[in-house]
Amino acid sequence: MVRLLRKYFPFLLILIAGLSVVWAVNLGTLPPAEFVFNNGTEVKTIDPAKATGVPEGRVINALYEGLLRSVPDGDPDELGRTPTKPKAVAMADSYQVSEDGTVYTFHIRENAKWSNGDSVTAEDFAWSWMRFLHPETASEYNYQLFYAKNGSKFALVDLDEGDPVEIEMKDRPVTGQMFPRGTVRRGKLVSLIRPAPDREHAGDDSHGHGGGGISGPAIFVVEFRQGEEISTAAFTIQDIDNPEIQTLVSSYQGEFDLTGLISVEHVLFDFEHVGIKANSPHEFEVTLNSPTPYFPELVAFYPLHPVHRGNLEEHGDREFSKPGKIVSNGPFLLKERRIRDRLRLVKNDTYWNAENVHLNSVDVLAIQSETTSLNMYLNGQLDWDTKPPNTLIPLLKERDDFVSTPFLACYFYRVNTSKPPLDNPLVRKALNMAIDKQTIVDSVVKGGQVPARSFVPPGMNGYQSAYCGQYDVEQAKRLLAAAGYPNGQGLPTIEILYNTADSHRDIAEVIQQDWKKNLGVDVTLRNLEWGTFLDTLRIGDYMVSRSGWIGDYADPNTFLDMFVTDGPNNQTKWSSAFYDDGIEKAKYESDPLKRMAIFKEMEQTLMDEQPIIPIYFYVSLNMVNTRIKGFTANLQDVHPLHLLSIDSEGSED
Amino acid sequence: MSISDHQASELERLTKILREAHDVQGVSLWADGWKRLKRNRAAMTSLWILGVIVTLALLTPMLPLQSPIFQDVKNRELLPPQWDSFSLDIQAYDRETTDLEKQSSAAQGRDKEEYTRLVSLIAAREQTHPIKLYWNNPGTLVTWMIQLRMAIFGDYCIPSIFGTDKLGRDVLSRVFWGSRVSLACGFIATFVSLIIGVSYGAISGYLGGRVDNIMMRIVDVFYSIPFIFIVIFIMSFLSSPGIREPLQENGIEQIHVFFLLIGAIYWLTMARVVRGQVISLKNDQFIEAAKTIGATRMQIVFRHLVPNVMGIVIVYLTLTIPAVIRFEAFLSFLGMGVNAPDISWGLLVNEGVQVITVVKSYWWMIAFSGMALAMTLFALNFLGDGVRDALDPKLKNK
Amino acid sequence: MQVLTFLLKRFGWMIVTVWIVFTVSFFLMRQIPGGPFNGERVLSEAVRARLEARYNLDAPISEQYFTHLWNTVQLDFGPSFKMQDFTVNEVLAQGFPVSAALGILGMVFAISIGMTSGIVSAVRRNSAYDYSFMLLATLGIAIPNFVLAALLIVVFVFNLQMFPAAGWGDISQIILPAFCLGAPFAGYIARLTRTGMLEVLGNDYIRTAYAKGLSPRTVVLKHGLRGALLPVVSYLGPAIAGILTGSLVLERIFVIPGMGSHFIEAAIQRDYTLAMGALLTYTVLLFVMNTLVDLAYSIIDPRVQLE
Amino acid sequence: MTTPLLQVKDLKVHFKPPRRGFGKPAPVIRAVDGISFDVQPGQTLGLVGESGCGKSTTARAILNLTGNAYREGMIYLGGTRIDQLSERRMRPHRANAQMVFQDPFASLNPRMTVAKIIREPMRNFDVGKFDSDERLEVVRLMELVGINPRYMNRYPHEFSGGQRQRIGIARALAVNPKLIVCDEAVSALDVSIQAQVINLLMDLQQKLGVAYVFISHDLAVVRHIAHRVGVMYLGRIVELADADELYRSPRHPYTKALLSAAPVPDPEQNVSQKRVKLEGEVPSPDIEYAGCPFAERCPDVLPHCQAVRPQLSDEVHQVSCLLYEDY
Repeated sequence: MVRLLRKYFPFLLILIAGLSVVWAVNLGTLPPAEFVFNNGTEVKTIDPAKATGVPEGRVINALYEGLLRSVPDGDPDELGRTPTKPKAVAMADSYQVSEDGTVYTFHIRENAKWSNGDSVTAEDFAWSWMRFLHPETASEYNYQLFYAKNGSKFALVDLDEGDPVEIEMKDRPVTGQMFPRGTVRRGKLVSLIRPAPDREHAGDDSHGHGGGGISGPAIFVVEFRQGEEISTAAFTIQDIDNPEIQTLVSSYQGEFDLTGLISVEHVLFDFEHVGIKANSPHEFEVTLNSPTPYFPELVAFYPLHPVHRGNLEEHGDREFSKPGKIVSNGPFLLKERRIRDRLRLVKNDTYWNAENVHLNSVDVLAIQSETTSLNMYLNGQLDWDTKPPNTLIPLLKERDDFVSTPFLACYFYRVNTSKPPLDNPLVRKALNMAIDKQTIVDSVVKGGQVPARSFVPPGMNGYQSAYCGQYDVEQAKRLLAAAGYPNGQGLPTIEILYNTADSHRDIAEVIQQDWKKNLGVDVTLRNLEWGTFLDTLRIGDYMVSRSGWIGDYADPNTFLDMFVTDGPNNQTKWSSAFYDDGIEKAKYESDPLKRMAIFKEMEQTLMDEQPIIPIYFYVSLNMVNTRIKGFTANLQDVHPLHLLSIDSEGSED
Repeated sequence: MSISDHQASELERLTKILREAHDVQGVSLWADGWKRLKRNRAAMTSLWILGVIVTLALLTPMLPLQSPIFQDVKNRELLPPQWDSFSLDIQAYDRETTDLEKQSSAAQGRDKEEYTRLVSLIAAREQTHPIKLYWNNPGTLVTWMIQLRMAIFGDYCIPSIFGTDKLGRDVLSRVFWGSRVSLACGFIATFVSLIIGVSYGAISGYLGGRVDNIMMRIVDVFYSIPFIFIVIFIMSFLSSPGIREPLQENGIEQIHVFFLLIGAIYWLTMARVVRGQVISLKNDQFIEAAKTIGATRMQIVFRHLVPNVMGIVIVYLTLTIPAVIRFEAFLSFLGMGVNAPDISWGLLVNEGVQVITVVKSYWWMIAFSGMALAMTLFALNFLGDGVRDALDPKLKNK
Repeated sequence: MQVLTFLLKRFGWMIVTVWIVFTVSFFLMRQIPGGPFNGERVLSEAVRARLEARYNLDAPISEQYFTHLWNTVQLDFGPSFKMQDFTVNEVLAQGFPVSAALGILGMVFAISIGMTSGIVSAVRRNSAYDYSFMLLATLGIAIPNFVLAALLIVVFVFNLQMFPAAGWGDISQIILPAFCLGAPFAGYIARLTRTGMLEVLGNDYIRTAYAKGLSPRTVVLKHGLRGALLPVVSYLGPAIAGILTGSLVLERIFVIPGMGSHFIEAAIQRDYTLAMGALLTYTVLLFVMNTLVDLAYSIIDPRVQLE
Repeated sequence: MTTPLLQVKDLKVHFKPPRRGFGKPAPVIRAVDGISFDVQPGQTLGLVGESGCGKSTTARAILNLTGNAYREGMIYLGGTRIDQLSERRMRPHRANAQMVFQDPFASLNPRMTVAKIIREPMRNFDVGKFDSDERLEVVRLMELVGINPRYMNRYPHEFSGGQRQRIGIARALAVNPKLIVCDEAVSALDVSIQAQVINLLMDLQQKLGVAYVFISHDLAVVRHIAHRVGVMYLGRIVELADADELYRSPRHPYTKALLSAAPVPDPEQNVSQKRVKLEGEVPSPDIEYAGCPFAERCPDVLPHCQAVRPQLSDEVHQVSCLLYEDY
């Protein structure tokens, strides 16, 4: 046997090789779609409530539709940008705002349908938004609905005695998944029993702002009213035999009877008291804490798109979005999904506006390499390339299929204001003025980006940005001298941190040289890969760090509110009570003019103190095949797929 | 003649012979192999090329090259290869400084205020001296070499005959400076793998039995670990705040760890090869002889076995160095290689690959760095072949 | 019988290997900075806490370790942290066949091209064929495969328009990446084959075979090839490891949705479960391949003993 | 009689060969299967036998070089029992017993010069410093064994076989051993060279009083040098006697056969002996015999030879054969 094997081994090897080749090349193929574009990366999820990021947005906007849609609308400005506006051209066909600006009423169109034929109702939205806010969903964007009345109390489990609460019992019909939920009982929280000592530590999170609601052992005593009858019962979200709970029960000396303590899934603020309500199947009402002029923008934002309740309850959190199972309400349906390869979308015939959707099939590719993506575009394999490589942009610019405009995003350097000498605003200002931003824009990133002299990008409706000064070496030197470092003497080495990607290194190298040459400052560079980079930034172990910010909506608030004291995205250790007050004040200001004036003042403060050094404003860079119609350059770089069509006559190939 | 006389004369005689013996030097196997290698034209050419490359890499700071990191994005971005002359402005700067020094010594005693101003200005100019700018605060030795270069060549620079890159830096000089890191990586990492691999393999092979079994199973286990992953993790780990500072305080940069890490990966095959050789050698009589004359185990391994497996080890080294250099290039491709402003060939090649598209190929960005890389690896391969032929015991007995 | 004990023993060692890899990477992963839920936009503490609870990351590390280990033993790698719509098993199930196909094809390219040119070189020793093949082989070894890929794309995709630039699905899309993947190994194999053949062809029994009147083709293929096969087979072990690493790069360049990209991305994004799943899959794969190579080696060379 | 320098009592060495390929595990090889002998200071014991009879294993066992092989019995060197010593504890005793190896091409480290080779044992044992310079001692030793000491910086491959064997002897002598085991020390050499080396060894014995265990398959060579001779067959000594006695009147049929096959060094003495021809092949050492292992090939075989195991007689001329036992 062995000898036989030995004899025929070479042939066996050849046979195995041959068979595997046959198997290898015999993998399923898909005929190409009508329209193919590169989404840049694999979408992390297509569950609207859990998604973040631009690529995810492109897909979710195609599959789902919210009450409103941000669409390019109006005349292009001097840079060729069409403004984008949230309009009722989606599930809602109209909406009203109450006079004080706090109550929004949306009318859901009669012909809005899910892909399985069900009607889209206000109830769908109420339920989807409830899920979006539900702590167990842990949506990263949930703060977008904190504007709704009591929204944050529900999401953060911020409970006080006297609050209405909903209690979800531990009887979920399907274990291991959040929906369908178990029995929900509603009542009033009359007492919240928590261990008395250790208040110093618990003090921070007892109100749920920091530590994810109520953590540690807690017993909720809830009062139920049924007609005239009033009863109380005690609940805990821990196990009954949890020793901490046992101690809590045995040490309790209050008025309530804890003998019938029940362990439950959740005790939350009662969602019925959150300002999100379905008045009728086609009327949906949202009540806000304060007038929020940009609320329609948030409504149009993809995290607030609805999901189909039956679909989700049947298949569960992860499975419901799989091809074949997914039920959606957008212009497209998900036909196939191959990880890190493509999503195949096809036209949704049940979409209310299906007659105006022109593309029958769309392939969404996840190509990370810019060069490869461009190659595929040039080779005719892509119709839309979202990220051409910087080096080639001067050449690509000449082509008529290159579509580029500045949009709402800023590339900037964070400065750690706790590290000397950067704790001195003069030093920070000097550093800012010693950067030749124009050269960076012209020669490094090259896409027609605009040197940033402010943090908020220009073009925001009714907002005039602040100003942080030109490239001025002499002034920078003077500032540095004034800070006590004439000619850079005595100035410690400054380290620039950046993540290993794109042209961050090139930019850092240019700035390194600018600082060295203009100010005599020694600069070292430190690159970290993404994960480490973020962590390093978060714990503040850096001096100067590269950053970027894309506005979620066209309002200065999306840029400015991140630098309030201890804001999670602040990360510069910079803190100004004046600034904090201003941003808070703007929240409750209903006069748009005054509001913008406040923002401008705050931004000027930011620019004077300079905890951040703006470098440039991003531009959108798109290569779009000229046969594609309906692709308009706009301020937010959104290009809804259902607005695109193929002009077969203009086809190049 | 007394006994001591006898002894003295005997001593004299023996000493004389000893002196004579000094003139009769034997030809070691190494010398023998070297003689054969010298007859192999391809291998010798490779050796020469490698010698030149290594020498140039070592002498890079002394060559009249442009700055490898100084950018001129406005005027010199992505220039194709050219002969337009280019010179530095260091001498002018130094002249200005000298003038200022003269002025200050003139002012000394006369105008105190002016004197202090000038002194601080001179100190500041020291801080912003172009050498520091153009070569990113070089170390003492490199500074010294650059000063030597300034003394010999002055401000003259070789024109950008290899073109410039997307930030307007001279590719020629980047290729030269990149060679330092790439070669250092290749040699240091290989040296590390040599030390570990040879000791491990020799000990395992010599001890044999259960120890050998366990040691080789460990190698098998290591073989089955996808190391790229571990490298990613360890590099991230080392750059984490709690780890990085203590290392840097002790003068350990990430790049050093990087070298060691790569070396620590490549020892496996070396260990296997050495073990195989040791097993075939360890029953040779000279090993038994070493035992009978009281050599300890370690003496046997390192005095008798290891020198006898060095032939195959050298052959294997010439294969490992290219592998390591390629691995560094591969890590650079993934963005995990050396950090700016350090330059390696892998980094340059990767930068070059990114600009090869059909719209326009900036071919010089990849051609020269690629050629330098390929030529080195090529030469190492041929040299390896030559060394193997030269040391092959089969050929020897014929 | 002996093969069986050999395989059993190897299986035991594989378990040990996998366990070591699991343990080391488990703790290493949690030592390195940056958790799976870091993004450019910083999460609120509440959301972070909920997410960590969802993935059991808030449990004590030892508990996490044993839970994860136990799940892994049951071949359940858990949900992917970053690709939230999928479990790790789903991701691997999609990625593995693609990588395997690419790897196999690359290997077949390497072996067929390598051995053919090696044989020709050996038979036509010192001819123009020999020199040019060996030059090409050395070139293949010397050029990093991502450089080769870039060059081939320019030539074959744009100048000759023979293949699409990238993508995955039909046979025209797999040829370039498989070739780039196999090229360096083809170079090695060609050289190994040549050396092995020359060694065998120099032996007395080959001369005897000729003397017996066997045709040169029979002699070369029957005897010479067998001699060449040994070093080639023993090289397969390292080659497979190399192919795995090589595919990491090529999957990126050619946009191939294989394991390699998952592997790198997962590591960079701290997708603990996916990283672990991919790592363990690779480990098992490497181990199995190494074992098969050892087995194959002992089949073709009777002198080799299985340990 | 003085106390013996080397005493071997009932030595057994068994090997378990490694498995190869897919074959069955091979049986235990009884390379040495219970032998005893003494060596007196300044004397030479010759051990002869066909290849595979366990001579070399015996030599290695004496010097504790059999590695992991199974071993039984006792070995005393200069009165110390050494067979159970660990490698480390054995080391001091190694200076007393040295070895000269069979293959002059393989027994010298090709990477070391002759001077280094000879100096190494001195260093290891810290002996032999001539006026605190080891190199002078090397010169002296090279002269002693008859190699031009001017060539001390040459490498082994630059010498002929005979010269290399002399180097090997010099290395053995470097530590002033009392015993040298010569394992086929001359069999790889040409006949003329053999004689030179044998004479050298005998000279050295005269000068230094060193004892030899001289192992060879060549009876003529052994006769020349040995005071006592043992004949080995399949791991046992079948006959052990003073050299003259053994050659003059061999008693064991195997010895007789060997002598009759050997080239005749002294024609007059051999006239009377007729040639004894051995039938069959040497049986393999992996079988355990109940009776006399030589029985199958023995020309004088007795009926009970297959069943009864002969013992070595306890006389000056020892023989292990049923012909001489009282049956």
